[in-house]
Amino acid sequence: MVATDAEQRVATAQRWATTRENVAQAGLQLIGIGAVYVAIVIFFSFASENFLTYSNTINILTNVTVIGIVALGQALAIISGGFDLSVSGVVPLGAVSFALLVNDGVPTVLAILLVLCVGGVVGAVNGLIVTQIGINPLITTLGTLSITSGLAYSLSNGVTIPFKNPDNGVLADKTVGDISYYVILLVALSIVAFLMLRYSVFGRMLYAIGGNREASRLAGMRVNLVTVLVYVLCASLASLAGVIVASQLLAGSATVGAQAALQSIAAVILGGAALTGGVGGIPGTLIGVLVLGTISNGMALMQVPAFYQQIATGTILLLAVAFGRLRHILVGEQS
Amino acid sequence: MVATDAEQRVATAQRWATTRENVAQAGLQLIGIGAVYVAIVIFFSFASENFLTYSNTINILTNVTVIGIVALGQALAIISGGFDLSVSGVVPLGAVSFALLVNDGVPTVLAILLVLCVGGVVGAVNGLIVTQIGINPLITTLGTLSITSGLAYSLSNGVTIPFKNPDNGVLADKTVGDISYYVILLVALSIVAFLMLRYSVFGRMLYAIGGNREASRLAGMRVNLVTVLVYVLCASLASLAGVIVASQLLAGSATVGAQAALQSIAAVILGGAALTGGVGGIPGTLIGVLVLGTISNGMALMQVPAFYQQIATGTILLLAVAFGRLRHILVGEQS
Amino acid sequence: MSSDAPLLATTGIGKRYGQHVVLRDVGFQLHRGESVAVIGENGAGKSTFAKIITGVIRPDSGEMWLEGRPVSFRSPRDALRHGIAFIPQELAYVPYLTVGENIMLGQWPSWHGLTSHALTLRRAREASERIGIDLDVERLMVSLKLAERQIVEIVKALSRDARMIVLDEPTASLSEQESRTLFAILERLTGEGVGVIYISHRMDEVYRFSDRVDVFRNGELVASVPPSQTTPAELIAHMLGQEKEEFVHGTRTSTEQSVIELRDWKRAGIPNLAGVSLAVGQGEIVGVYGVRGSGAELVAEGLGGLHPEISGTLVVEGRSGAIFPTPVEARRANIAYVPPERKRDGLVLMLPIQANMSMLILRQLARIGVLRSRLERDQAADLARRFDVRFRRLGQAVGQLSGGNQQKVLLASRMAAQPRLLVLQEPTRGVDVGARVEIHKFLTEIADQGRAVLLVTSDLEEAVIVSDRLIIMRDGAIVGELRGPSKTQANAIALAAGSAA
Amino acid sequence: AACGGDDDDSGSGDKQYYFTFANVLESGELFVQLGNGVEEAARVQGVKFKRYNNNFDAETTLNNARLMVQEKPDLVLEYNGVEGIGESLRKIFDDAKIPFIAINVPIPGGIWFNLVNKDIGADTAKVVVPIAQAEGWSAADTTVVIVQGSTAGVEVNDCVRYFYITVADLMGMPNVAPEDITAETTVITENGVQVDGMGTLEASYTGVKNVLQTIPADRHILLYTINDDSTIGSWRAITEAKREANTIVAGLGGSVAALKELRENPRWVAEGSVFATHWGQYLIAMGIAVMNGVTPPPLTKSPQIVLTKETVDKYYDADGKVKLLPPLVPENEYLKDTGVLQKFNNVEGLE
Ligand SMILES: Nc1ncnc2c1ncn2[C@@H]1O[C@H](COP(=O)(O)OP(=O)(O)OP(=O)(O)O)[C@@H](O)[C@H]1O
Ligand SMILES: Nc1ncnc2c1ncn2[C@@H]1O[C@H](COP(=O)(O)OP(=O)(O)OP(=O)(O)O)[C@@H](O)[C@H]1O
Ligand SMILES: [Mg+2]
Ligand SMILES: [Mg+2]
Repeated sequence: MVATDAEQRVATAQRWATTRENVAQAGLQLIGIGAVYVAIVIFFSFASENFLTYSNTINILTNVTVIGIVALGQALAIISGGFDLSVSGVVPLGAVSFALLVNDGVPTVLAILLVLCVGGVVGAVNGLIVTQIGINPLITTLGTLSITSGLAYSLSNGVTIPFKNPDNGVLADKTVGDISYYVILLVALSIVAFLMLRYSVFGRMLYAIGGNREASRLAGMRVNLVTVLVYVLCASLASLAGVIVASQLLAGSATVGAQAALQSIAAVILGGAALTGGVGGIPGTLIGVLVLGTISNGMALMQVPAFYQQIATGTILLLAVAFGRLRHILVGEQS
Repeated sequence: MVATDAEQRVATAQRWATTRENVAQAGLQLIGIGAVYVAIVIFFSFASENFLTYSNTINILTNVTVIGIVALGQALAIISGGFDLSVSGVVPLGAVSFALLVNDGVPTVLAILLVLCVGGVVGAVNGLIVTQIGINPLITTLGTLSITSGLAYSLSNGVTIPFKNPDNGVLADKTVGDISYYVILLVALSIVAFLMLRYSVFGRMLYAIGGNREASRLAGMRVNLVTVLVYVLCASLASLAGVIVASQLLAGSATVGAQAALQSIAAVILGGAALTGGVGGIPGTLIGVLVLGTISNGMALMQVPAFYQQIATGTILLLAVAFGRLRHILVGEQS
Repeated sequence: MSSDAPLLATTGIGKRYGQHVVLRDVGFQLHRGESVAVIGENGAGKSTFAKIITGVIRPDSGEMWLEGRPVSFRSPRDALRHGIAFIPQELAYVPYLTVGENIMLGQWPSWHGLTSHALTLRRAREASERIGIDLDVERLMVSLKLAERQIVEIVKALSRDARMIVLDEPTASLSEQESRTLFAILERLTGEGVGVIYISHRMDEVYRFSDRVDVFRNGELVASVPPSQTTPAELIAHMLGQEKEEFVHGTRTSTEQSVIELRDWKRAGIPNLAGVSLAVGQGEIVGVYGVRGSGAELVAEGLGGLHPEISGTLVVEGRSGAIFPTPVEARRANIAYVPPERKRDGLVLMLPIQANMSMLILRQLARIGVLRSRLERDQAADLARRFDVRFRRLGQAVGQLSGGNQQKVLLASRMAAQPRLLVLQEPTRGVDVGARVEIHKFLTEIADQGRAVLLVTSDLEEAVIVSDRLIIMRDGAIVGELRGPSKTQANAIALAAGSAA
Repeated sequence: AACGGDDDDSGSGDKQYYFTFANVLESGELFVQLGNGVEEAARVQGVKFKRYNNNFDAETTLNNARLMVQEKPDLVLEYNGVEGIGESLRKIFDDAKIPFIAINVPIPGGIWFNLVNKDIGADTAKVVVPIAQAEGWSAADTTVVIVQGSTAGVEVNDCVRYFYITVADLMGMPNVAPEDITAETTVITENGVQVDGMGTLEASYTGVKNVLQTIPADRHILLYTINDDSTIGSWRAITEAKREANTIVAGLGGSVAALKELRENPRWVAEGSVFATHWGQYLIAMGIAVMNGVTPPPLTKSPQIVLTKETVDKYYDADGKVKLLPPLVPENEYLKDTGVLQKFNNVEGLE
């Protein structure tokens, strides 16, 4: 049978659709949240003269770094179908351990490595409980959140531990131009995480396992091992974030990082991930982090009273996501 | 075709499985968490002489009421496949609104009704955003958490609002025997919620929608309407919990209820629900609430310092759930 | 059949997703008491049409009339209230409710908003008895096998007192016996004046049951004829726009050493294995057939590494070892296992076609842990060509493909690993006739390349024509082996049912 | 040491200064009123003013410090709630060469404005003990319940520590050293328990309710906490247990609700007030002094006094508004010279 007119029309339409979908799939979610971000920036630029300045830009970057690094790990956990509340305990645990270690005379670099190990151990415990005992990630990491946070408080006796030697705050003090080392660290880690998710076997496994754990298992992937590794990475990054907070503050305190869990999860979800796993990515996560950080910076600059800041933050968050959805709906995609 | 031997054996085995499953469904999860609870009670009875006394039993009951009432609503939300972080904002909003209303001379009962309406409105907003705009419950209720908490602070200017007339604390002050009205209220609401989930069409719809939203839609249920109603109920119960906190304290404060979201979610999950929806129940939730409340009371009686309490709480939580899983595994159930 | 207004009539129904036109100008009619079979290639738009007339999705254009009155359904609820019941292709059940509650889903007996579980179960039991199907209504849906779940779905739809029932591939996972029961019920219903729309890929069913056959191709209704006035070949030509090739029965005999050998596999439980030994040689297709509970599926699953509790030995290329405790060992032994439920166990629906195709070969595609994207894409494009996967882009999510094409992606992902043994379970479930032949041809090609194939299927026709050697199982044991001229459907049934020597 | 630097400015009296103020928290009655007070005082003095919220959180405090130096104010008023991060704050201000006043929690190298928690606690004990003894309570039958905020740091919790130590001393209970009462302490000899109320109403209520289970009903209770919210919450727990007749309570903060209790509640016998609502006028005066080139002492004392039922009416009106502030003391007398305090006309002995 010869191709009918209709068939040819379908073929053309499909070619057209292909192009559109390429853009759509690769970037739509990103475009959505990106557009939201641009809108937020434009709004604050008009609302506060100090907003769109060089120094405030640096400021926003330094402000978001801690949550940014936590969010990188959280993105891995969420993409692979889990999530991690314990980061809110691991960040202060990292900060306190780092302060104690350097005050005990441990060289900075060694101290950082030891703190990373502390994080890694917490992550391994999370991963093993989730995979071997089969307790769901919410309860598991809620439990380890409580434990790690309690550890941070008892290690520090609830008191802030100032660095005896301010040189230990090297991550925060050293700058390249006006950019602190730790901002550069965030950028570097983001690139690594991005490349890993895009181009590595491990990254691909994360998407597969998050998307369909059973199918991945049947395809011969070591799903439990990968899951444990993800939690290890997530908690290690959180403990690194703890080192950075401590370096910024030149002190370790158990009170830091309380918002890390909710903020990092919110950033990852804002960036297009789903709590059911299998989707999401680093660029979206970073924009999500920037959205949250910029809203809070902009409102402080506008001198919005504290309570209204909360109200406005919630409202902007909802508007932002609704706007992202709207674009989705307009382009005719359905989830 | 005649039934083969094998087919008959399969049939027998299936009947067997049915019985086992019925036990499993109705009671196993409950037996698991119930056994955990008994173990916890026995432990603290030995650890502290003041634990197993009449007055401390009353004490535990009064301590868990607020979270208990929030958890009832949270159970509905989780069973129907969603969840609600905004309760942590609605509890203080309820407390503050109640204090403001009664101090303005509004009669207590009317004030309670008005506060319930405030909660209902927040819930309706949550439900509409989730169902109509399609934003996921985490981001939606995180947004409204921020908004309602900000509202509570701005309505109260961040200060504690004592009741002008202590009679407005009727819910807390009036007792039957030694049992406060609000404890009786929790029991009554639990029974209503239990019966509703078991014996009402609405309750069955919650399980159906949480278990498979699309199947429920195809079966002709108004899934969006039901979802909105669930969020309305959840937030109304949270606002009622706010009234109770205010009645206990004879004052409204925006600082109350910060732990309500995490604690209520933990209680519901401890009680056998899954974050994916479709399973869970009121008896389990109540035991979950008691587990959390009893651990914290027992440790306070043992004079465990706050920081170690955190560590111990996390550990006991994990052990409790692991123990519950263990029973599962022993009886050969798989999740 | 009624002479007044048709039960359902549509004109000009159109639907597009973005720029992708899925249905175009569909005019369709169904009369009271009529049964219409709808056939068409995977992706032809059958399910989409079914969803439109049952209110699941809304059309972009066109009108519908129900008994002469124009209707426009806003939701499945609307359609249900007009007496239209639907069994979707993707089973729509609630896993943690009982069978009874699923049957009565949304229609629970209610008294002032209250309901009773016992009464619900009783009603469900009555409904299934009325329909003539014996079900244990107290079991949890989640504990049921796929076919049992399918039956529950059928009972649910049939118990809705509908005047029109739409079934989307209801027999895809049913046994011969169960299908026959279903058709008997449907015939009774049409006798009572109910209209039935019935989507299928099984040509024999079309002839057995329907008053009329409607053929969809590329979103258009291209033919509408009574089966008595057409031949299968003609119908297939309508479907595919070309003639179907005939498939030749497998007759290979392997002389080579066996690639894999199962020795004395045993397992207690339901179903059990009572000492199964079999071997698959290079270049041959060995079929395993048995009714449900015979243990045939355990053989496939055991080779996939899903049943560490089976005792026995596994000899791979002469080396003897234990049964694979997990799928990881199966992959490492280069044995590829194709699970029967592609969406649940086989594919990652939100990931692109190419990512699904490389699931088993990530290491081969990588250098020091880094995937070589170009290589992955080339490999996927090559596989897609070889398997004739119809897609718009390799980056498209697999979930957007039609079921048949999804199945091909799954097969391709297994073949990508160039396995020494390919173990397949129900490889053509829900696949159109064209794709079915293609998949069968493909299995033959694989065997011809010298690889071993073990095919476990409940599709008797498939088992008989594709396999070179057909092993029949009953009660956990091998009860016979058919080859050559004795390899017929009748012999296979007789052995499987235990009614032959 | 602060920079009193710019002498050329100090001469021109009508130069408009620009101060920024990072409040420790913008919730909790005390802190909100404190912030409002500073804002109001800046307005009265004609100082350009911006206000930030440190949210009792180290990271936010640091972020706000960065935001503030970006504004290039003439002076920063820094109320940082997290002890021990002073070094990082100092670095930011010094790098930007902006003088700063640390409020409550010292910052190394800065000048410091503070209440002395230790003194308030001890002074309160000195009011409470005679009343208890007048009722016949003794070390043998009295339990001291102090409610700390474990995460608030040592400085803030000094009030309850020194309250306990002073009570023990006066009533002849076993002595303990200050360093023996830490955030992790729960039992302090057989005469005392410490509860963690986290500075909030609800946590104090629950915490005290639980600890009451361990104190026999016939024992007398002396209750003291770190702030009024904690005291009110704790008091609710006492009344719910129907032990108010056997309890003597003292508050800290001077909130409206607490003053009402002091006036009406026979068991609420003292209230430490630091007049936080009026710190603003002292802080702005201090800022002007710095601008004028004065080098303040290392610690400038805030107004503070322990009120009793007898003295409360002298300092507060019936609505809980401040009528009068206590006289200046040597550690803050220099503020007189700026003339700022005089504009408010409310300090005892200063017209
Ligand atoms: N939600 C959707 N978004 C975009 N395209 C869709 C969507 N649903 C279906 N399609 C497309 O519509 C076309 C028709 O699909 P439909 O499910 O109706 O086919 P079918 O005839 O039922 O196929 P099969 O025999 O495989 O079941 C397909 O090309 C499919 O890709
Ligand atoms: N969500 C979607 N987005 C875009 N295209 C889709 C989507 N879902 C389906 N399609 C397209 O619709 C076509 C048909 O898909 P559909 O699932 O309807 O096939 P089908 O005929 O029902 O196959 P099967 O028999 O396997 O169910 C496919 O070509 C697919 O690309
Ligand atoms: Mg279909
Ligand atoms: Mg389909």
